[in-house]
Amino acid sequence: MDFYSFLIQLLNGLQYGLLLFLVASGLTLIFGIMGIINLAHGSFYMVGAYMAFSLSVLTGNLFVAIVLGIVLSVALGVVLEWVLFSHLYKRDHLEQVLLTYGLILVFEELRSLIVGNDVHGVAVPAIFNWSIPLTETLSYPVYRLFMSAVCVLLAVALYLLIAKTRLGMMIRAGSSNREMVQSLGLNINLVYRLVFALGVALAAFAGMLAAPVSSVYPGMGTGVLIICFVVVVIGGIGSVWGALVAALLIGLADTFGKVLIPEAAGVTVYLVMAAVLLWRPEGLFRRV
Amino acid sequence: MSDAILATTDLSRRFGGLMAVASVAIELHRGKLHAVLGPNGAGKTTLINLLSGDLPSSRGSIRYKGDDITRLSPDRRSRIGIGRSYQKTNIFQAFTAFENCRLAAQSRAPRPLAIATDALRHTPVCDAARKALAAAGLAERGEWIASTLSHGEQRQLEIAMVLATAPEVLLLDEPLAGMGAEEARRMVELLKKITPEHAILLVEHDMDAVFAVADVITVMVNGQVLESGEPAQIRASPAVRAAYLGEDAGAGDLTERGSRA
Amino acid sequence: MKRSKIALLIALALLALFPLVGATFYTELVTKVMILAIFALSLDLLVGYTGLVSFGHAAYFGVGAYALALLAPKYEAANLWLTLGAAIGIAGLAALLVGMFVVRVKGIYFIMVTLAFAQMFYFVFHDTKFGRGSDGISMNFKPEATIGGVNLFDLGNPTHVYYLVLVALLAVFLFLRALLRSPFGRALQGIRSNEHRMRSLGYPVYRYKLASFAIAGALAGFAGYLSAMQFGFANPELLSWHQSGNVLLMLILGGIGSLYGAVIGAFAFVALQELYSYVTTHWQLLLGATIIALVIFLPGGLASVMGRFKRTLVGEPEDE
Amino acid sequence: MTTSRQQPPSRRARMNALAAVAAALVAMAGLTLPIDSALAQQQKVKIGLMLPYTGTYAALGNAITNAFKLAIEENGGKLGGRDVEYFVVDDESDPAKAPDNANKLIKRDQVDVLVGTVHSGVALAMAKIARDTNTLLIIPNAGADEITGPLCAANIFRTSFSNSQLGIAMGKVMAEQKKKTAVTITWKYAAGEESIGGFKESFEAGGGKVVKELYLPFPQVEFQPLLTEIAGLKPDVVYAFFAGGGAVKFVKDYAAAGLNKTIPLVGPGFLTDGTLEAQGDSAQGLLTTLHYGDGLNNPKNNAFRAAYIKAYKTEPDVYAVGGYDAAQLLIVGMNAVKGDTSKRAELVKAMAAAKIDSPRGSLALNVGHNPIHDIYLRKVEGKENKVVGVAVKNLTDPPKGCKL
Repeated sequence: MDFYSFLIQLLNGLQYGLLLFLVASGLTLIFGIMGIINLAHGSFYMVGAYMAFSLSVLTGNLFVAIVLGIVLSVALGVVLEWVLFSHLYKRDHLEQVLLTYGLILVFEELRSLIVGNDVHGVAVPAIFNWSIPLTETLSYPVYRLFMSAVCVLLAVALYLLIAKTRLGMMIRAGSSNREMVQSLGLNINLVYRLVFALGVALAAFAGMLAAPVSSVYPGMGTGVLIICFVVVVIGGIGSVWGALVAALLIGLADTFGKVLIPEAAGVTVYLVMAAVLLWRPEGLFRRV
Repeated sequence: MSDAILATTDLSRRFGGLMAVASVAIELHRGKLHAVLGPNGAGKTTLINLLSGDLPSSRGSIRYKGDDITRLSPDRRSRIGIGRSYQKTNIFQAFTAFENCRLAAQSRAPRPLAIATDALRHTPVCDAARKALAAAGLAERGEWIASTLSHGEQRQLEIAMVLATAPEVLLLDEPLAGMGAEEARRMVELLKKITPEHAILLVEHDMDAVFAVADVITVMVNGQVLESGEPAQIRASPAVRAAYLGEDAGAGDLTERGSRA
Repeated sequence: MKRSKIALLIALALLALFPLVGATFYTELVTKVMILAIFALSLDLLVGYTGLVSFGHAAYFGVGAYALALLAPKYEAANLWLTLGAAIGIAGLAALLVGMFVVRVKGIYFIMVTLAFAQMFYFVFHDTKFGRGSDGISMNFKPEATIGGVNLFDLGNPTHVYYLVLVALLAVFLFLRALLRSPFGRALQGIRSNEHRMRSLGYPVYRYKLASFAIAGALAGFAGYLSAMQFGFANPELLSWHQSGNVLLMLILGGIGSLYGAVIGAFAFVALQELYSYVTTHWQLLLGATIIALVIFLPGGLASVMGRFKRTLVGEPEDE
Repeated sequence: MTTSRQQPPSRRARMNALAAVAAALVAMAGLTLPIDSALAQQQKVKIGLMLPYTGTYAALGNAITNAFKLAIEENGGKLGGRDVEYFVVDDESDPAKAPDNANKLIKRDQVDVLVGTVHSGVALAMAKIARDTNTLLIIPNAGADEITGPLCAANIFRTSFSNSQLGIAMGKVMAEQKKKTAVTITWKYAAGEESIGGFKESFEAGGGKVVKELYLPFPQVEFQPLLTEIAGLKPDVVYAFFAGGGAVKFVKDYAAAGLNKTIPLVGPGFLTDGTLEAQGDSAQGLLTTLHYGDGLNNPKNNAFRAAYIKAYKTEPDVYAVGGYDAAQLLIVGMNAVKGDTSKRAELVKAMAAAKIDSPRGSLALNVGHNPIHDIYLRKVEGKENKVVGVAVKNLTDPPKGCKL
């Protein structure tokens, strides 16, 4: 592997890592702030992708579809939190795991009932539908660079939201001591509902943004879920920063794993996870 | 220093900027009850946590029977004879009082490989548990589920569990807190009875009880040892009275003013 | 106390007589349910009695199944006792090795890490040559149960397999009941109730949890072995995380923290699946909704079930 | 030991819990008791359809079922003069549940013939159960080589293809087109490995060289690193085996990376069958090999397509053809024994020797009961896989290890 293709593989690894961060950020946000494990996170990713498909067919423009999709997913998040998840705060993790496990089955069947089981493609928006030639045989699709840029922007936005804004301060306070914040007269239930909706919207947005590249097919949610778990566990549950670092680490490990040791491609990611956990059982950036 | 069963040198613990315990040197002797007094936040509970291993120390060392146990894990320290009770009741709420003590007694004869035998037929352990329950005054409460006991009875159970592990050193964190007058009186009698065969560290606010049982008293303020000595010396010491009761300490005897409301 | 003994015997008699009444299909179905009951019992030792909620227990079930499939010689029958012992041993060893990692963490980390390790096992069997790839392995011959040349029973005959599995279920049930009354078992339950106090009482909590994880893994391997033996077939999907989720669900259905709960949960889960798939092709929607309703509307959530667990422990041990 | 102060209500709770066990057992037994009908001749032929109706392959399960029933309708709804009754089970493409699902049809419903399935892991389990219970099994899709190779049996038939067949055909075509070097890429799962094996066998026999075999874990779809490696290797051709969502993404990524301008991409029909709408123009001009395609102008195919569209309002695909031929094969067998399923030897002999006029063209079965049929070369033009030639005439894959 000469140096030039090493650079390209590095770019591939970072790009896949950023996409992983986009998908995992909602999971670690919901857990870190609200202490809820949400197995149905993969299903929201799938819902996002299917929304991108049906809405872009309706409106003819992906960006309009994404904006509409975000509004819909926030609404979905608010309803879900109010109907289901508000019951979960007091319950232990086992019940959260099982309730959201049930949700996966429900979402999968609803998708098959409403949209059917066919495979669909989502057109890449025209302005990004070209590639930059890197070598005489390989060129890099600009849409992937656009996606990476959006992921970086999102990481910064999330950091600023949590660290610098009033809402962020309320979220952080709420996550460390819910009763205390409640007693201070702050409507923490509204904040939790907002955070949950934000988490759902993040997952759906990841689905929508990646739809043109990933295409839309039954069962696409579950594949994403396991890799999200690995990222969140390595990064340290609840730490958005940790999720970013872990996602990049996994992106690179998966990329070079596939190229250098194809035999063990499936297992490389888990070997990395085992190594990290041996060194830091609570993940890299355990949010204390 | 010679026959001290447990001794600390320069024992400290820092939480960020706060020195919760600052270079404390304390000794426990077999047959002696060493009481530690001090206002809330003086670092008394932190000291016990350092001795029991629940909290790693930032600096200094702890020697037990001559060996350095500073790095030893809590379960290893318990197995070599350092038993402790908790200020915030820390018992098995779901089990009966008897089962709480039986588990404590079993830690001395765990027999983990005897998976075919019934733990309740292992008489030495069950006897030790019943003896500890009786000693703590909970003989007839054996079958009650711990969560249904009164707060005072739960405090008694804390002590019963420590006794059930037959320790050589006892670290007691405010055992009388929450007990009724009668139960407190019984506990003071118990402490007097068991002091000869144990080395006891007693953290307690109840002045009458402390001065009734203590052989040595140490007063801690802001993580540091203000003064340590015989009860009489501590009672008369101006420094203790000033620190403990605030600047305008009158001539009054420490005990009547300081007794707990 | 007497009445629960009678109820137990009635259930046992019912199970024992079932093959004489039920058609072959039902005999094999109930055999499979009993194997799942053993699998649920093994997980209950972890979840219900040690407080370790594993979301990757199917890994050791799969290791047990693959131990038989890989050890079975191609052109002749394997010896049941040897391969069974090997399967239980290997599954226990695998659980021990993984346990060393996972038992150091608690709560949500434990759930996620056990899931991730199970996925690692899944890929070993799905991707590598050693695991014979994604289509799994089918064995040409069922193992033989010979002692001193005498062939005890023929594993081709569903009724023989049924009774072998029934005996296995009984053995695992009684083994766990005895274990939970032993000093070791009581210590595990102490760890579940208050791990911090157990450590300060002098218990090496890490080693107890690791031992519990290994024993649970070995028993899961036992169940996996029986499932591969029943149809002479092992496939990577035996280790899929859906299996780990389903067995957790069985415990919830039956009630966590009671050995009866695990067995009842297995029967209830399969009955639910059969009922729903009989009703509509979109049965997974019903199953998902049932799970959600169960978690939300079970009065007091799982606590009510947990309460039963506390009281059962407290009463006479034989109450179990 | 005195009983504890609170009489534990748990005993009552456990009592009704034990009652639940009894109820569950009775429910399962009573729920679907088989109706043992002892009548012989006039009794209906019981057909067990075990196909995926949920999950990723649901669309394929429905296509196979529709085409199968269409063929039976066209035969007057009869099999060897007897009426037909269907028993349907959703296999969920889950191999772990395959033995039970197969048993539901074989032992509970006592079907005369079992038809299924798509997922090769499930199909292998069904083949094992069919061999153990000597049940007649027709496989309309799953392409695992083993089923008609080492695990072949007198009572097991297949009407679709074997994975290696499609690879063998494309390897031969590529060798004929004087391609020297090739790179193969697929998921790490049996179907992919067998297809790659077939391609490598015929391509290297024709003088070519497979320089590298690339794999990635199933069902992962992050192809970018391997596309970069392909660009580095600069082979004359790339042979890829993917299906469904994976096929859509791979073809689109391949085009997005600009590789389709310099290195032609080829593969088995599944790379572009049923996915052209989603792939759009990234698949234009792509060559694939399959035993079926668009624009096959033979009377049987035209009639089949018209009937299918009339009955189900959608275009039939290669999966429907598999289902249709499974029914036709059964019709041939049942006619030979005039509906008497007890004459198994005669039935099997007739089916093995059947010469079926299939929408794909002429269809016969080899020793291992795997199809002998023409493999067409197809080219993607617009939204169709246009048949542009016959890659291999009457291709039969060597029944390695079949001792029939």
